[in-house]
Amino acid sequence: MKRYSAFAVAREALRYNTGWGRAWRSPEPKKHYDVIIVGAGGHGLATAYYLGKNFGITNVAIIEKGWLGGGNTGRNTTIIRSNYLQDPSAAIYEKARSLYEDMSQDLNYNVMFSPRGVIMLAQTEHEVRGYKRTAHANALQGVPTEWITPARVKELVPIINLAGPRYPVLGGLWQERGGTARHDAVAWGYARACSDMGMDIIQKCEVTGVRRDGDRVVGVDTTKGAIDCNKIGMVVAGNCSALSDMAGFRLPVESVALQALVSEPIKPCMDVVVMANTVHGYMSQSDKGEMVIGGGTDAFNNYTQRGSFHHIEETVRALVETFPMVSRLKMLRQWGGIVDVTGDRSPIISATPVEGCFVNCGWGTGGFKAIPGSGWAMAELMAKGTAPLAEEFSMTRFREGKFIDESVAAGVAH
Amino acid sequence: MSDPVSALNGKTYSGSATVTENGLCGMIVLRGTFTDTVFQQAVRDIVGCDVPDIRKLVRSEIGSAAWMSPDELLLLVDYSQTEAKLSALRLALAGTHFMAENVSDARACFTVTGAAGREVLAKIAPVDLSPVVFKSGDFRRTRFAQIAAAFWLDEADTFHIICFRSVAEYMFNLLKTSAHPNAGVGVY
Amino acid sequence: MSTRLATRGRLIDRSKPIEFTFNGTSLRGFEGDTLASALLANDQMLVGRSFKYHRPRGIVAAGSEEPNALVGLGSNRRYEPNQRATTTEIFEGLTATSQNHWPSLEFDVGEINSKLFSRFLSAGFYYKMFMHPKPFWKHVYEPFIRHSAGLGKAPDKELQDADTYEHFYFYCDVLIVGGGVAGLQAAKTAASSGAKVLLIEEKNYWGGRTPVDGGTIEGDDAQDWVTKTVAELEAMENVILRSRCMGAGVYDHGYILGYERLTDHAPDMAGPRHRLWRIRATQTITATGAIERPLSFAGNDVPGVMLAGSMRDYIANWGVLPGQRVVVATNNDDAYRTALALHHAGADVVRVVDAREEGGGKLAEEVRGLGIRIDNGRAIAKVKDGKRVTKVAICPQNGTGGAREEIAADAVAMSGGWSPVVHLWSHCGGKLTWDAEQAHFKPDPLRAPTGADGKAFVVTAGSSSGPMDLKSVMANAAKAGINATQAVGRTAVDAGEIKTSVISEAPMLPVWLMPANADIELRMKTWLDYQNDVKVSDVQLAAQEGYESVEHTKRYTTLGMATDQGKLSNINGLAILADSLGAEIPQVGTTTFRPPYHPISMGAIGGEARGEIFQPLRKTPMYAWHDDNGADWEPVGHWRRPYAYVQDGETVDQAVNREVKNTRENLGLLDASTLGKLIVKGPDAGKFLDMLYTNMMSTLKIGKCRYGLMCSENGFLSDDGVVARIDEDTWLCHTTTGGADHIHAQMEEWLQTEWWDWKVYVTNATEQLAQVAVVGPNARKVLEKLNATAGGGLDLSAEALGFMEWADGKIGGFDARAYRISFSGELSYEIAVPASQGLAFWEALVEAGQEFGAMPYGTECLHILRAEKGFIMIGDETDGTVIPQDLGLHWALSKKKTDYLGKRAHSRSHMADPDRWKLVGLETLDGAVLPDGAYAVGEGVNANGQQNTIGRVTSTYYSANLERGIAMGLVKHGPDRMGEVIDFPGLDGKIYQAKIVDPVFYDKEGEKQNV
Amino acid sequence: MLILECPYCGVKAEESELSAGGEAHLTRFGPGSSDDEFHDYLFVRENPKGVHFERWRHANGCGKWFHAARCTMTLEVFGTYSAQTTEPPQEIKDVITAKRPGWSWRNVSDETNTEGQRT
Ligand SMILES: Cc1cc2nc3c(=O)[nH]c(=O)nc-3n(C[C@H](O)[C@H](O)[C@H](O)COP(=O)(O)OP(=O)(O)OC[C@H]3O[C@@H](n4cnc5c(N)ncnc54)[C@H](O)[C@@H]3O)c2cc1C
Ligand SMILES: NC(=O)c1ccc[n+]([C@@H]2O[C@H](COP(=O)([O-])OP(=O)(O)OC[C@H]3O[C@@H](n4cnc5c(N)ncnc54)[C@H](O)[C@@H]3O)[C@@H](O)[C@H]2O)c1
Ligand SMILES: Cc1cc2nc3c(=O)[nH]c(=O)nc-3n(C[C@H](O)[C@H](O)[C@H](O)COP(=O)(O)O)c2cc1C
Ligand SMILES: [Zn+2]
Repeated sequence: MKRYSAFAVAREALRYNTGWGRAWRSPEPKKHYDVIIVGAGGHGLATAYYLGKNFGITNVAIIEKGWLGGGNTGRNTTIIRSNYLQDPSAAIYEKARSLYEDMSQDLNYNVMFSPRGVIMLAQTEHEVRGYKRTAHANALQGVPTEWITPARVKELVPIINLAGPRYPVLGGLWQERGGTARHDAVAWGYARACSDMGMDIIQKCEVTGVRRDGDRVVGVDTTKGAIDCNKIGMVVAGNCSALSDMAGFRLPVESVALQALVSEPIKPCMDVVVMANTVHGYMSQSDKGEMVIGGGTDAFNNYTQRGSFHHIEETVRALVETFPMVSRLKMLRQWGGIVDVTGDRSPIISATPVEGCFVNCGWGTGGFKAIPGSGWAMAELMAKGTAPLAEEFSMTRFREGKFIDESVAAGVAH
Repeated sequence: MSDPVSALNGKTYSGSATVTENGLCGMIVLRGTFTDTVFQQAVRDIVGCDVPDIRKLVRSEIGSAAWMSPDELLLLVDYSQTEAKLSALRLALAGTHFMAENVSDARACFTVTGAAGREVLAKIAPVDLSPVVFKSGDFRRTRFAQIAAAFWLDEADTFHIICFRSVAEYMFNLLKTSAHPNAGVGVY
Repeated sequence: MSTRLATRGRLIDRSKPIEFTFNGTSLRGFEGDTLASALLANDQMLVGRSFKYHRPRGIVAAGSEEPNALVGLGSNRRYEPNQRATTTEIFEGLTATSQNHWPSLEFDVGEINSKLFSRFLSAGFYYKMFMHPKPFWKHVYEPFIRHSAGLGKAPDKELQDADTYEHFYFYCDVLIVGGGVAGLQAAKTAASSGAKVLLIEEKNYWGGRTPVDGGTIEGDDAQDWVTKTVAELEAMENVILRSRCMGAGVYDHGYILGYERLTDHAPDMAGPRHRLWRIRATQTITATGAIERPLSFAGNDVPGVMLAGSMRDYIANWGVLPGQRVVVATNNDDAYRTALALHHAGADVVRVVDAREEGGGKLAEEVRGLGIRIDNGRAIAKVKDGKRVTKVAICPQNGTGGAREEIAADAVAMSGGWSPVVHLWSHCGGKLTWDAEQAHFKPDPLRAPTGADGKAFVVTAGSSSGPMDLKSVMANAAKAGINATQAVGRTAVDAGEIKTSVISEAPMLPVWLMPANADIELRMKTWLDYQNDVKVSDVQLAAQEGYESVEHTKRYTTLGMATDQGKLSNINGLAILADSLGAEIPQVGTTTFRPPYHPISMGAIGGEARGEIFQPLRKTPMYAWHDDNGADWEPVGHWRRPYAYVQDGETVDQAVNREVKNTRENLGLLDASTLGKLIVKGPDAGKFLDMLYTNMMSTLKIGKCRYGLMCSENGFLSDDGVVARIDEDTWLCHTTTGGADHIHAQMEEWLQTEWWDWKVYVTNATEQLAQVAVVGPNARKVLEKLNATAGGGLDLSAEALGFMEWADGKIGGFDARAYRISFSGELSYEIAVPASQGLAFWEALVEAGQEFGAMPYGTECLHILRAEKGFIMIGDETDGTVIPQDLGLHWALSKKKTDYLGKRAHSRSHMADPDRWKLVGLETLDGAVLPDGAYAVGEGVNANGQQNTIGRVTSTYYSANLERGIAMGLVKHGPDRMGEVIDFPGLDGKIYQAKIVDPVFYDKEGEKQNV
Repeated sequence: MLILECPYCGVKAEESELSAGGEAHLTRFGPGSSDDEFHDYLFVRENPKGVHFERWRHANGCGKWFHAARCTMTLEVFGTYSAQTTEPPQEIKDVITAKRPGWSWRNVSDETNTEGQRT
């Protein structure tokens, strides 16, 4: 595979780019793989990548019903942060964040990780206390975050209206090393690297059944025929209930629509990511210039990738209040994704009642930031049977009552 | 005891329609079994009308009754008589399973009058307000922008709106904004 | 040279000249002009710079599909970036500035991207570079990329929008989107059934393209037919027409957004700027017309190259002739109409370049008859680069671009055929089918979007259905009207055949690249997406690199992602992609159409909700008094409560400390009206409350109160409050402020969905009553004084009203209910009066209390007083993960009851775990206040390398009464470790050492409240 | 933006007047139930692609809870019905069978006439 570099780009430019090969191959499936990953979203691809990179397991197929990266990975607001309250969350998100820092170099694909900083605004006393608590927790978790004053907020976000007037900004939790990344590039970069290791990415191929021998998994049925394997990793986000049904177990997950929208592009006006949870709005500006805005989730099961307009209304209303200049911008496009939400709104990275079958799901509204960390942990779990980062995210926690609840510190999950 | 005051003390605004906070109105929440004849008689005795049909408000000389839900009515009476009527009601229904509570002070009442009334409401309530659909005597619970509200239309084409007392000012400002003199829609 | 004609211009009023400025230069137009037509009338061909290469760009289209002519409009509080010149009506004083260039539109340094680097900036180049050295991305590359991208400049950061916005809910049987002849016909047909019809049109005029294209309908000239039909519709009671109102999006269950622009054309007009119509229509007819496709040839983005249909729009609608020497390039007959229009308006049509070997039909003959030269089977090889068209090179279509003939020209009219506007059809799942004859995607009526009843709710009409000739357009529209009407259960009058003029047209020829085998040099200059600078070579590269899915190509090249959403580029782009993949176009498919059809203002989406009606603000009856008396407000849900009452010269902290001391020493008054008050009544009420509360409520005696806890089914503590038994079958439950609505809803939920056979009614009486906590050693005195002075017989003595009892009666003339309960550990009464008298009662207390040192106190003082007593607070000691056992509240968990919400959950292994953190008091060794939210550190690190923790602070305050910091926290094995000292690292770098103590800090024996 | 007709007050309410309440026909498990039963009661949901039964409340309206049968793939509403029932009524099942032959949900399907066995 050709290495990407400024030099290569220049050389190719001179010969009209005729020398660029495919970023990933498009092979026909083989009869058997050691591991099949179902779902070529960020988490599936990252799992495959670290199976290869960390454990030398490369006889792997990644099976995708649509186009790789076309699920939630291709439709999220790209916020990356690790200032979570609970230890298990902070551990895996911080692992992910630190992997993001080197991802472009590691994959030789510029994923444009932009550590521009994330502010979570505190606009009620309750939030102030919640975020101070998080800051204390983060300090002990090795996640550098900072409680900042309103004046500092204004410095970082000149377009904000500190005075409210309804919910004056009382401060904020600032993670300087948080930021955004180019979401599609994350999927493409992993895909290219996986393909390069000899893994097969099989697109437009839907898994329609999970084949078992007793309690053990032996393969999958797909729209391109049956494929054998020793282990399966189900990494299909909003479709995880359908997949677990095929394997014969149930998951504590519901699939709901989450929406986002972008404004028309404008010149740079906001250099950090801002999350305003009291009024339900978050926003960042992409490198192209659009304001990227996250909306709310519907409360009913839905597989249409569309959501209800009143969530868009609620979000925009909040942002107009928080950033008055937004009022005279225009919405360019809105869309939805189907997110998989668990009982405690934290993910599942877990072995399942079916031997050889592993599941990674439940990232809900906030799993983009976790992609490398989750792939890392999932690969370790699949290769070795246990992984410290995944330990607490087992699906058995619901039975024990051992939840990982992040909402407690006034936080949301994005 | 001092004079009771309503949330906005009769505040009013005139734009494309006239919005008025109506002062205090006697209101009794009555829950019970509509089909029970004792219940029906009690309603008749207190407000002088029959149990209203679904989504209707019925009126008499002495009061009105509005359909709130399959087991809940809102009885409207003269404010000063609320406690007396409540006692009478409780007496009449004693022995049955019911609930009657005075909620007069928990609410604020508004009227919207003028030809633009339908449009003023249609800007904030997800309800079909066209004259062929929403008629006098119709009673509807819904939301007005971000709060819960109930409203009905009387014979004089006046809209009556009820919301919680704590959000009276929000309601007033909402209606006022909606009734901006230069914001007529021109469809009704 | 683009000029204003002396005649023509059906939409302008030459008697009404208008002055406006473009980049500071004053220009003139007429009423009825769009900014685009007025600019062209002033020969302003160059209007902007492209996104990536900063190429000079001119106006290509005449409607909302325009990709280039975006300007910054207005100033200060009315400035708006990225406004389309083609959809902006001019008005006196309009100021427009072009975008995305530095230092000026004419001389843009960024153009270097195009001149020198364009070949390096091919699709996806940034994924392949800028990776080294690593810090450069954040500090060098990214800032550079961001600054060169982004189009218009942002509105001022400090200025509030000068305009207002609103919503409007509207319901109809049939909604018709698009007021061209098709929309009008569909509306007329639907209206004939008596159905309620709404017809919306985004432009400020009716009739769409037909009056420009010409033809007759029912014997009338198109324009006359339009005028007549509009008048007819306007006269009908069941029809409403709105122009300047765009169908913005189609959503589930027949929900459609209409975006009405009320004052954009006259910003000084009073009233809202935009109105967002939230339409619920049983059937929606989209009669949105068709959009012309550009042709893909090198230099097709040079200012002066325009869509053929748009060029004749400028001539006919606004009397503007965009060029004097014009080349017309086409693959279909329609462009000959432009040649005719140009010729008749006095322009020199220097050549018609028709890619079809066979050439055109009747219209072509007419053109040829005028002496205009037509070249069949030929193509534009290249338009010479520059700020406007100067030369056009022509070559055979079936070639690589060689054998060129160069001709001088100042404009090019191009037509690649027409594509139906299928956006609204597609938003909610309507599917498309490929029409090979016309080379476009059109709606597949068999796969329409379906609504709540599972039936189709969108019908298309006119050219948005596919047919392009007037006759079929009208027939299709009438049929659409009939179908939609049928679907709403009515019968329309079938007007039968609608007579129109007919001009037979020769078949078009799909042409996706000009010339067909253009070499790479040309393809690198052939634009697909003008605004995002995506060229034919970019799409081909994407395919070559394996970004084969149309969605990958879109995202890799950004094709169709600009503010025009690819209205001109999408079909051409995917045809190139299909060709590169050796696939058929329908196999490649389109990308997803998403709302809005065309960008809509955020202001309109937010609607009226700004300023004081941004959100409801809940106020207690005493709100104004608090505000007048120094309240420092704290938002609590939608309520606002006084945090403290700040007196002159005080800080907020000082005010809190004063209140804390005064309440313990004299008398404090708290507005507790926000606390939830739920009345629960019925023969099964006791049984019901026993399920909801962890402790026993059914055994409570009439006249008594009991503190109760509620858990979720999941076992977590969710609310608490004092419950009073009112009579045999009535209880009154106090909830937290935040809990009132939500506990009420929860009660209804259990009653309606689980225990529906239980006889219980609930009413939320929270707002019926104003409630005041009268707290402190002088509490009884002030109430007795009120009784003595203003009359009232309620006996409040310790004997008559004991602790945890309540009584009804008159206090100081007010109808009141007094509860003897205490959340402060002081002698305390909570007194409820009707809300209508809340303020009067409060004022009476303040006045009577003067001699007893009465002062109001706020929420912070409330918190401190309860913390001094070790009382837990929902939301402080609890956070949704805490169970009553953690807080030492075992006493409130009934052992007698076999079931209550949360009971089963508590027996799960993790909840029974002896290692759970438990509530204790914490006292710093030095008296300092522990930092809020601090964690206590344990030994070592966990498996993930994180410092182990053994506890955390849940509430922490400075106690003015004890003159030291006090805190509560949850600590592992805490209650067994009394006296131990543990470490809490602060964010300030200091380690706070705290001793584990009993959580009751003040009046441990509880003597004060029992007097 | 869904519309559901409230079976109590007949209002064709738009989603903003309603609140969604998750899966319908759950059996409450309390003290004495097994860990599995309790876990499934609280957490395990059908989350089907297709026919689904769920709970809604006419929150900005009559305040009543009701049930709805809906398709999660098309958002088609097959019908709404009383909250005071432990299984979908036969009329609703018939409507679904006509539109989605072969459907099933938990142990309810187009063939069976279960007594609303709740899992
Ligand atoms: C609007 C929105 C905003 C968001 N914002 C953020 C944010 O700011 N920050 C953040 O961290 N997270 C955010 N998220 C969440 C984040 O996008 C997801 O958690 C994450 O992308 C999930 O990645 P994934 O790989 O698990 O799933 P996906 O990317 O959805 O991938 C799953 C893949 O599985 C495939 N698949 C499904 N079924 C089958 C089958 N039967 N056979 C084969 N393949 C199958 C799907 O086609 C899909 O490609 C947001 C999500 C949305 C929708
Ligand atoms: N011969 C050809 O090649 C050719 C090609 C195209 C069109 N035509 C002619 O054009 C005419 C087509 O008539 P028609 O009525 O179908 O289309 P039209 O283009 O004339 O009218 C469509 C109308 O819909 C409006 N519109 C589009 N999207 C909208 C939205 N989202 N919201 C509100 N309004 C919106 C447009 O502003 C326009 O006024 C016929 O005369 C036809 O012959 C001919
Ligand atoms: C971070 C981010 C930025 C986006 N920016 C744009 C944009 O500038 N223009 C655009 O048309 N779409 C943009 N989109 C939206 C995509 O076009 C698309 O709607 C989204 O990926 C969902 O896919 P779908 O609409 O094809 O279902 C953006 C999406 C994301 C996640
Ligand atoms: Zn209802």
